[in-house]
Amino acid sequence: MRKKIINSCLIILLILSSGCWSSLNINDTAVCSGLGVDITDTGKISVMVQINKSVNPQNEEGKLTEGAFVVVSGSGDSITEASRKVTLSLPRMPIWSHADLFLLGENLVTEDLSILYDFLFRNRNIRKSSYALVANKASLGKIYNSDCPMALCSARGILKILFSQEKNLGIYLPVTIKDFFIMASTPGIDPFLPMVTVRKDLEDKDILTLDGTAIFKNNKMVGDLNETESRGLYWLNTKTAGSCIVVTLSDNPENKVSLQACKINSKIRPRIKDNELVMDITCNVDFNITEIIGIVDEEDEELMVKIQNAANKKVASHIRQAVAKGQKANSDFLGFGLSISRYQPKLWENIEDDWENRFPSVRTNIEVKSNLLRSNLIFNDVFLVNKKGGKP
Amino acid sequence: MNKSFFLSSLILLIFLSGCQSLDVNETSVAIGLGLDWEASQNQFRFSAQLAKPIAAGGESSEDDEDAFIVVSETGETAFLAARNLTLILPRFPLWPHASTAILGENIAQKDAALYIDSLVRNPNIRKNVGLVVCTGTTPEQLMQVKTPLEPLSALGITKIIDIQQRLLGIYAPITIGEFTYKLSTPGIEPLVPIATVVKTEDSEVIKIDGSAAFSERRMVGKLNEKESRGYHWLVEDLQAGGIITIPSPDNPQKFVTLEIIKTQAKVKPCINDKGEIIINIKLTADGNFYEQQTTEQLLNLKNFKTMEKIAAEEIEKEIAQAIIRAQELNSDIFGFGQNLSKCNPKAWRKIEDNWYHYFSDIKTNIEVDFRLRRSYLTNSSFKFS
Amino acid sequence: MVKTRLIFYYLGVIYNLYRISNFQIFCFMIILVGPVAFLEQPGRVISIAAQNAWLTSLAALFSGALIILMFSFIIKKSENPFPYLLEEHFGIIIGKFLSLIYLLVFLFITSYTLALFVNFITNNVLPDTPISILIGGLLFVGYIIIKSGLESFARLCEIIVYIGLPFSFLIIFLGSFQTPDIARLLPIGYISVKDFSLALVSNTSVLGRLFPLLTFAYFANNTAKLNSVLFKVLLTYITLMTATVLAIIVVFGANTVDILAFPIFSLVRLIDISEFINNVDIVFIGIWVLGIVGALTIFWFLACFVSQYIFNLKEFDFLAAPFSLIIATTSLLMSQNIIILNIITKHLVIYIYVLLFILIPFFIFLKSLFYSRV
Amino acid sequence: MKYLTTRKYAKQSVPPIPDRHLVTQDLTVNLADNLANLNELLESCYDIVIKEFKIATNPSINASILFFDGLVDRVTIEFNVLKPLMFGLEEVSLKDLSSYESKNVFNIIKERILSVSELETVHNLQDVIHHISSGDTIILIDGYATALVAGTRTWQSRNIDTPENEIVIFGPKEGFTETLLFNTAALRRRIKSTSFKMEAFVMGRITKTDVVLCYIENIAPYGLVNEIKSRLDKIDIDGILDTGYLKELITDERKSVFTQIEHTEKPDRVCAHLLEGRICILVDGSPMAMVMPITFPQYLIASEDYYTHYIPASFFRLLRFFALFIALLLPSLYVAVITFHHEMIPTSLYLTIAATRQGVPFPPFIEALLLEVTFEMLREAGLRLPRAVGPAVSIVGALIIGDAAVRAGLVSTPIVVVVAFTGIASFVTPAYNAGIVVRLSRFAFLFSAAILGFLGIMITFIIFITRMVSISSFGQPYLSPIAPLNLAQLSDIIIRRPWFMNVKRPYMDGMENQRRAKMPHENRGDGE
Repeated sequence: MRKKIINSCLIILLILSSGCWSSLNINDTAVCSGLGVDITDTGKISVMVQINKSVNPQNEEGKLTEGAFVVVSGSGDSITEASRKVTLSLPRMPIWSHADLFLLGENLVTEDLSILYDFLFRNRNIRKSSYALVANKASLGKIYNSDCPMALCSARGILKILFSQEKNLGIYLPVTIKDFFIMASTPGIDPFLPMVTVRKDLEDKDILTLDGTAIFKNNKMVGDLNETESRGLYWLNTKTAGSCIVVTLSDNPENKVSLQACKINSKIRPRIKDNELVMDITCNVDFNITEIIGIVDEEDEELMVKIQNAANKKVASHIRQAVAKGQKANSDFLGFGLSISRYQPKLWENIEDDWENRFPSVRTNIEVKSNLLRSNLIFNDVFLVNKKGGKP
Repeated sequence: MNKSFFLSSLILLIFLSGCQSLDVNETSVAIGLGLDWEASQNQFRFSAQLAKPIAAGGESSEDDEDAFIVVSETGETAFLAARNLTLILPRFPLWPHASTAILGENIAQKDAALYIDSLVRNPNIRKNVGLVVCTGTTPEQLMQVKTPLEPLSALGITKIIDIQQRLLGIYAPITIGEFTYKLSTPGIEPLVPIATVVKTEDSEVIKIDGSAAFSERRMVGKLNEKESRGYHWLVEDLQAGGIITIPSPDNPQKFVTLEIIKTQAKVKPCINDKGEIIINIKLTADGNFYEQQTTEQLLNLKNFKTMEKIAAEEIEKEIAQAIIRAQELNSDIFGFGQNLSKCNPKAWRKIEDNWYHYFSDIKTNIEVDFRLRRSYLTNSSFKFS
Repeated sequence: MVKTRLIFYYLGVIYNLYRISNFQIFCFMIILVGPVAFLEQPGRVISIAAQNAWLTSLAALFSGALIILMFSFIIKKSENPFPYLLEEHFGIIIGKFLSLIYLLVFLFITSYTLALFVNFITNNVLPDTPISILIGGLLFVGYIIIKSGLESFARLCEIIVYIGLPFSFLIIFLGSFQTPDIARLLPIGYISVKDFSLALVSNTSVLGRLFPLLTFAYFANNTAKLNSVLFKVLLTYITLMTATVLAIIVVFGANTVDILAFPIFSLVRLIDISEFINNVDIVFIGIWVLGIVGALTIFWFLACFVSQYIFNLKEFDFLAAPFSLIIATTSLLMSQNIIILNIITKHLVIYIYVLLFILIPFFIFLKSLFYSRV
Repeated sequence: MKYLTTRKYAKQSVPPIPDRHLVTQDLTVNLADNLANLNELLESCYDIVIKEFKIATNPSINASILFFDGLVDRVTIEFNVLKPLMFGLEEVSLKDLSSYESKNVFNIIKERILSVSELETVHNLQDVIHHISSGDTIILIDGYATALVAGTRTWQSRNIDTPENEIVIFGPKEGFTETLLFNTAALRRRIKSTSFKMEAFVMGRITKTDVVLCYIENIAPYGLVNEIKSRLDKIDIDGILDTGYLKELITDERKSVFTQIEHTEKPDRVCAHLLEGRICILVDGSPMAMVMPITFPQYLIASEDYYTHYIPASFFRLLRFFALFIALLLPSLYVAVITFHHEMIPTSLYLTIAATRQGVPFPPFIEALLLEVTFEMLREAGLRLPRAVGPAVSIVGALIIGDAAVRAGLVSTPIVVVVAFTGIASFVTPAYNAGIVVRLSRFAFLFSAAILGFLGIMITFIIFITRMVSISSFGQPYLSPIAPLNLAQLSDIIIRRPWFMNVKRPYMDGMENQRRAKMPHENRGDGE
C-alpha cells in the first residue's frame, strides 16, 4: 500500500514537474514563407524573412492578396544569429519549417557559399524539400517586397512561376535544397540554381520574373546561363515534359512551327575513342505540334521530316551552348564527371583529381532525335487545307 | 424578530449601496502605459495605448488598421495626468490589462521613482507588467508604431522581449515589481531593456536595442547588445535558449554558432585577507552545435573541447565587459552588494553606505564551464567534392 | 549443482513465465533487430560501402543464416535457457562470471539504445525538453511493461510489430518517391573487397542482437518450428534493411548520406504528399517509440533474468526498479555529448555485438559440436 | 467542549426479532399453530392475504389460504382454488370418499379437487415463506402438517419491447424484459435443443433472486462452465438487483476499467454468443443479459453485421475500428499538433487556424479539455433527462453553446469541429460499456499530449495497450484474436466473414466442438 502511494506520488510529481517545454501556442507564431540570406556591404550576414499573415476563412477572397505578408530582416556574424536577430523587432516566434523558398543573395553567391551549407543541412527547421533560387540584380528585400499577382505573397508567387514555366515553357529547372546539396557534395557535378529578378511592368510596378540560371564552381557562382543555355540544361535534366520550342523551317524563315515536348529522354555517357574521352550526349524528344505559322506547301511526310530536322538542330544548339558555357566557366553542372564515375568508374579513379583541368577540353558529341507524335486538333495547316481544296 | 430584522437590513444594505460595477462596454482597455516628462511645460505626460474591442466571431485580422488608439494628456503629477485622460476619453479606462509600461527617456534620466511611485501605488496595475525604457522617441510615439503581425505594439514589446530571450538570449525582461524592488533595495540596481523606433526604407519598426542601467533612481547609461548579454548570463535562475557565436577553432575569421540549452549562474562574494571584495562567478552552460561556416571537420572530441574552451572564454569576456561597463556607470546591476549582504551581512553593514566607492574596483573571478552536447541533423561537417 | 538450480528455474517458469507462441518469438526478434538497425545501420553501412551498401545488406542473408543456424544448434544441444546454459557448458565459475559480464552488457545496451533514441528525439523533435524527462518517461513505460509480466510483454510485442513493421515499409515506400534517381546506385558492384567485408560484418553483427533468443526459445510452445520462424525474422530484417538502404541511396546519393546523423530521418522529413501530408517525421518518431521501448525492454528484462541466475533469486521483476536507475544514469552519462555517443555507435557497439553475441555463442557452438554430452 | 454537542437520536428499544428458529420449523398438524407462527413471521407485511374458511360439511375442516396480494392471479385463486375447495368436496364425497383409504381429505383435495396445473407440497415454514413471496398460494388444512402450494404466480410486467439501447435496422427487434421467465422463454424459443442448458441459482441472502446460467452443453467449454458455476457459488451477498452486481463479483480483473463482460438486451445476440460457446447469465428483474467471456475486439461487432450482406458489414466494421481510434486519439492529436508540431500542418491550413485562434484566451489543451468536459456533460444530461426535454438539451448544447462559444471568442472553430467529430466517432461503438473506457482514456491522452506532444501520446498508448493485454476475461486474453494472434479468428473480427466461409467457431481454451458448418462441397456423411 505504501509502495502504491509512493508510486502515485512520483507519477504526479513527474507530471507536475514537467512543464510543456517545447510547446508553443499557435497564435504566438509566425509562418515564414520565404527565407533569404545575403552578405551586407559591411561584411555581415543578413537574413530576410517573409512572413505570412494569418488568413481569416470568413474574409472575402479578394482581400487575400493585399498586404498579406510582412518582411523582416536581421543581421549578424552567422546565419543563425542573423536569423534570430529578427526577433528583436518581431513579436512572434517565427516558424521556419513552412518556408518553401530559400533565396541566396548576389553578394553571398559570388563570395562564398560554404558558410551556408552547414546551416542548411544541420538546421532541422529548414525544409530540405524547399526550393533555392539566386536573387539576380536585386536585393532580397526588393524581391520579397514586390508584388506577385494572384499569389499570397511573392515567395509563393516565385515558386508558382517556377513550376508553371517548367510545365508550360521549359526553360528553368527548379532545384530543391536537397538537390542543390547533393550536387554540391557529389564529386563530378557542380550545382546550378535558377535566378529571379525584379522587372518593371507596364504600369511601372515591380514584378518578379525568372532570369537565367546561376552556375557554381568551388562554392562560388562562376557564371550564369541565359535563356537558351538554360534550355540546354533543361533538355538534359528534366523529367517533366511540357517544354515548348519554336522552330523555323529551313526553306522559308516565315514558316514557323511551335512544338511541345511530351516525352524527353536524355543521356550523357562517356566513351573512349582513340584514347580520348568523348561525352556522348543523346536526347530523344517526342513532340506534339501546337501551332503552324505560315503557308506550308508540302506533302505531309516531307513536312514532318523537315520539322524534325529543325527541331533536332534547335535542341542540339541549346545543348551545345550550355555545354560551351559550362566549359568556359569550368563548371561541370551537367555532371560529366558524375557520368564518368558511374559508367567508367576505373577511368574516373584516374582522372578524378585532374578533372578540373580536363573538363574544359572534353569533347562532346551531341545527338538529338526528335519524333513528332500528334498534331493536336487539326491535322494540317488550315491554309494548306484550303489551298488544297482549291486545286483541281 | 431578530432574524427578520437581520434579513431586512441585509436587503436594504444591498439596495442602498450604490452600484460600483461597470459595464464592459463602458470601458476601454489600456494595453500600454507610458510616462514622460515634458521639460518645457514642467509637467508629466501620461499616454496610454487603448485597445479597441474586437468584433466577435474571429472576424478580426492580425493587421487591423487601427486596432488601438493612443491618447495622452499632461498633468502636474503622473496620477493627475492619467486622470486627465478622461477629459478626452468617453470611456472608463481599465488599467489591470496593461502589459507594458514604457518609461520615457527624460523621466528615466530625471528620476524613475516619480513614475514608479504612481504605478506601484495604484492597485489597478498588476505588478507583473513588463517595463521598458524608450530612447530617441517619446512613449507616445513609440506606441503609435505597429509591430509586425501584432497590432497592439504594447503587447508586441513584451512578446518581443520574451521571444528574443528564447531565441537570442540577449535581454532579460523586467517587471514593475522587480524594478521597484531593485530600485529600492540597496546593493542592487535594475537593468531595463530599451525600445526604440528604427526607420527602415519605407516604414518604422520598434526594436529592442540595448538596455538602460539605473543608479540611484536615475538612468545613468546604456549597455549595448554584447554587454546586455553579459548581464543576461548572470541572471541567477535557470535560463534556457539563446545562441552564441564564437570564432571557429580552425579559422578565427569564420564563426561557429552554438545554441544555449541552459545556463545556471552562481555568484558568491568573498572578502580576502587584504579586505578586498572578490566576486566569484561560476557559470555552467550547456550548448548544442548549431552552425559552422567552414567546411572543416569540427565534430570530433578534440575540436569539441576546443570549442567548449573558446565558448567559455567568449562568455567570460562578455560577462567581464558587462561588469566593466557597470563599474564605469557605477550601477550595481548584478546585485553584488545584495549578494554580499546575504553572505556576509557584517561586512556589508560596514560598507553599505559608500558601497559605490567600493563597487567600482571590485575584483571578479569568473569561471565558466561550457559543455557542448549535441549537433543537429548532421553528424559531421560538410564535405566537398 | 545444475539440477538444484533447475528447480528454481522451473518454479520461475510456473509462476512468472509463460509459454510464448512462435509468432510472439518472431515479434520479439523483429523488435530486437528492426528498430535499431533501421535507425543506425543504414548510415553506418553506406559510409563504408557507399552506393553498394544494399548489396552488402543482401549478402547478410547468408552470414545471417549461419548465425541463425548456430543459435538453433546451441538451443538444440543445451537443456537450459541462456544464463543457465553458460553453466551447463562452462561450469559454474566461468558461467557465473560470464553471466555477470552479460548482465553489465545488457544494461549497457539498454542504456545505449535509450541514449541514442533520446538524443534523436531531443535533436529533432522536442529540443527544449530536458533529456532526463524523456529518459524518465521511456523508462517508466518499460518498467510498467516488465512488471506486467512476460505474457503481456509478448502480446504487446505483437501489437508493436503490427503497427511498426507495415509503417516502416510505408515510410520507405513513400520516402523513395521523393525525387529519386536510380542512377545514384551506379556503378553497381564497384567496391573493394575490404569495404564489402567490413560492411558485411557490420550488417551481420546487428544480427547478434538475436542473442536473447537463447532465452526465449525455451519458452516457446512449439520448438520444432523455431528454425522457420528464425528464417522469417532474417528475411524480414534483410528486406527492411535493403529497402531502407536502397531508398536512402536513391534519394540522397551515397556522398550526401555520409554527413547525415540519421539518414532515415532526413528521408522522412522529405516526404511530401500532395502538399498536405508533409513533415510527418513526428508521426514516424511516435511510431518508432513503440519499437525502441520494445527493444530496450527486452534487454532490460534479460538483465533481470540473468541476475536471477547470478544471485540465485526466486523472482526477478522487483529488479526492474533498481535497474531502471542504473540505466537512467548510464544513458545520461552517455548522452553527455553527441561525439561520445558517436564513438560508441561507430566503434564500441559493433565490438560488443561481435564479441559477446556472436563469438561466445560460436564458442559454445564449437564446444557442443565436438564435445557432445555423454 | 461543552458547547459542542452532537445531536443524538433518541434511543428506542429495538422490537424483539422473531425467533430465528421459527423459520426453520416444520409445519404442525394444528392449523391454528401454523397460522400463529406465520402471522408472527409476516408481521408488518401489509400485502399478505390470509383467508380462513371451512371445507366439507361433515365434519367441517378448517382450512386457510395465504398469498401476497399483487403477485398472484386472483381469478385462478377464486375459481380454481377457493371455489372447488369450498364447494367441490361435497360432490366428491358422495361417491368417491369411500374409495379413498382412511378418508384422506388432503390427498383428495390435492388429486381431485384443485384444478391448478402446478401443485406442490411443502413441509416447513421456510418453504412456505419462499413460495408465497414468489407469488404462489399456500393452502393449509387443519390436521395435516403439510401445505399445498398452488402455482398462481402472475404479476404486472412490461411488455416485450424493442430494446432502447441497442437499436437495429435489420434483424430481430425483440428485447429482454425484467421478467426472467419471459427472457428464458425468448432464448428457448430460438434454441430448440436439449443440449441448451439453463441452470438456476438462487442468490442474495435477502432478495433470493433467481439467476439462470445458460450455455449449450457440448459447445461451451466444460471447464469454463464449471469455473463460472464455482465463482457464482462463492458469492455471498445480501441482494442482487441487476446483472451489474454479479459482473464485478465474478470477473477476473475486478479493478480494471476495461469491462470483460458484455451486457446486451437482445435475445438474438445472446443466442449468437451461446452458439459460439460463450455463457450467458440472466438475472430476474434485469432486462440485461451478461455474456462472458468477451474480449475487447468483440465490442466492435454489432449483431446486425451478421444479418446484412458481408461486404457492407465488413466495411462498417472497418469504419468502427477507425472510429474507435478517432474517438480515442483525435483531440489529443489536435492538441499535440497545434502546440508542438506546427510544421505538420499544411501552410494554408496553418494560416487559417492561426487566424481562428486569434484572440482565443485559452491554450489549446485547456480549450480541448473544456469542450470535452462540456460534451460529456451534455451527453450525461441528455441521458438522464425526460424524453421530452432531452433533445432540447442536446440541441441547445450542441448548436447554441458551440456556435456562441466560437462567436464569443472563447474557443476556436477547429476545436469545436474536432470535439464534435470525436463525439460522433465515440457513438459508433456498438457497446456502450466499451465506449466508457474510450471516453475516460481520452482525457489521459489529452494530458499526455499537452505535456510531451506526440511522444506523450505514444507513451500513454503503450501503457494503455500494456494494461489491455495484461488482463483476461475468464482465461481469454483481452485483445484475444489480435494480441495472441489467431489469424482464423481475426478474419471474423476485422471484417465480417461471410457465412459460407464461417466454418469454425472462434476458438476458446478447452473448446472441443469447433466446427459449426459444412462447406457446401464437403461430404455430407460425417459431421457432428
